[in-house]
Amino acid sequence: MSYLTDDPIDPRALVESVMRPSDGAYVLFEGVVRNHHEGKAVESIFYDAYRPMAEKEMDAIVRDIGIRYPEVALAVVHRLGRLMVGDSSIAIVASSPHRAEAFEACRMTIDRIKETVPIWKKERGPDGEEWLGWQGRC
Amino acid sequence: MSYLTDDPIDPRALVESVMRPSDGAYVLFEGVVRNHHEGKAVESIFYDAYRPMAEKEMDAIVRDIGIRYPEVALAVVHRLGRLMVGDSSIAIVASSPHRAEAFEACRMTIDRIKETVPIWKKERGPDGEEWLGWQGRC
Amino acid sequence: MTVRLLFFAVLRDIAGTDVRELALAEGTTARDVWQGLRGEFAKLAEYAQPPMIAVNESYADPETVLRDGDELAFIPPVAGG
Amino acid sequence: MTVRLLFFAVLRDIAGTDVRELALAEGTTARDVWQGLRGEFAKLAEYAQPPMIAVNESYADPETVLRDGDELAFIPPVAGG
Repeated sequence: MSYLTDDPIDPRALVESVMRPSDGAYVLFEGVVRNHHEGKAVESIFYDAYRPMAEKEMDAIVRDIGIRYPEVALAVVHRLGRLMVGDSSIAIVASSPHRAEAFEACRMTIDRIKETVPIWKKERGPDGEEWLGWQGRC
Repeated sequence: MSYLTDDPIDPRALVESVMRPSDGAYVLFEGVVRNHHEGKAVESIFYDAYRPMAEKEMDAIVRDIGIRYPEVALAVVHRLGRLMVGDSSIAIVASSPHRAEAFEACRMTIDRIKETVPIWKKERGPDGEEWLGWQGRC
Repeated sequence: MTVRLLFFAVLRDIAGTDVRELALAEGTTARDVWQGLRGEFAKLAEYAQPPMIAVNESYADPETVLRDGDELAFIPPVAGG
Repeated sequence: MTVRLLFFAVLRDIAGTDVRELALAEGTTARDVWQGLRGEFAKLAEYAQPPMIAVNESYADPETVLRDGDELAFIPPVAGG
């Protein structure tokens, strides 16, 4: 299960959406807007997405990881729009009868999301705004 | 920061206790009482501890991991007493500017806690109660 | 034929719009469209290689030949999470 | 000398108590105390090797010589988390 939202993320609800009585552990990852990036102060981040494609890519990742870790239940939500320092941009929960799979599936999910899902961020700091990742490469 | 409790765990409060504006991620692990163990049904688990020593051991683990991952903020709470299926027995949160350290520190913490902290569990199922880990070895 | 070109993130800022309808000759590839944008927008001139490309919401090769009704998007380096 | 022996988990069930004050001769080791328990409790007879040992809330070697006022505990296999 994965989706995009324009609202604050409720990680508790996400956890409850996956937990089964057979699960002995869950791992919850949240990405949070931090007050710095590559040595520069950050005040807020605007998240943009190619929404239908981003949802397809996230679904494909969740499906792939489900095949690799059949015992794991996985859920992902990514928030879009303007987020302030301390706001969560993404939450991923992986529950499993055993903890090793939950850790691995959770980490693999965030790594893959960062590689392929068409979501972008524009950082705002004291010196203005900038899209990340564009300068000097395509 | 680590402690024992006889009350239900509040993972949100634990997360909030560690998060700093410089953190870009946190990883939360919870261990949960599941309804099965080695093929047998489980209804509840009673957690017992050598409390002062368990607290010392948990503190030592948190300190060690803090030395290994100086950018990580770490908190652990372990619940004792009778827990039902779905109740959390332990919560560990690791926050960090970057996610890799948060994942590693969180996982290392639960692995080490399971190795050395003097906490025991007695499982109750349809066939009665049993302390785990004793049969056939010391 | 007509192709719908979507702009996101830095490319939307550069193009000043989020969508454009393109009237293209048969045989036009995604790379050809990129070359056109490079000629149109000075800020793209230095990027001889296009960024990642999506056709109809899936990643596609730059040499993909576009078809009538396709939705094309150039995907700047992603930064989700 | 006097040593305080704590029982936890399965050992508390076997001993029927959670604490016992031991009057010991000088030079007694943690292992010696374990041997005494094996003789006293049939369920421990088969365990020639003691479980993990804690003296004053820290893990210790079975050959540790106990001192007056020490707190001794045998630590069954731990199962926290």
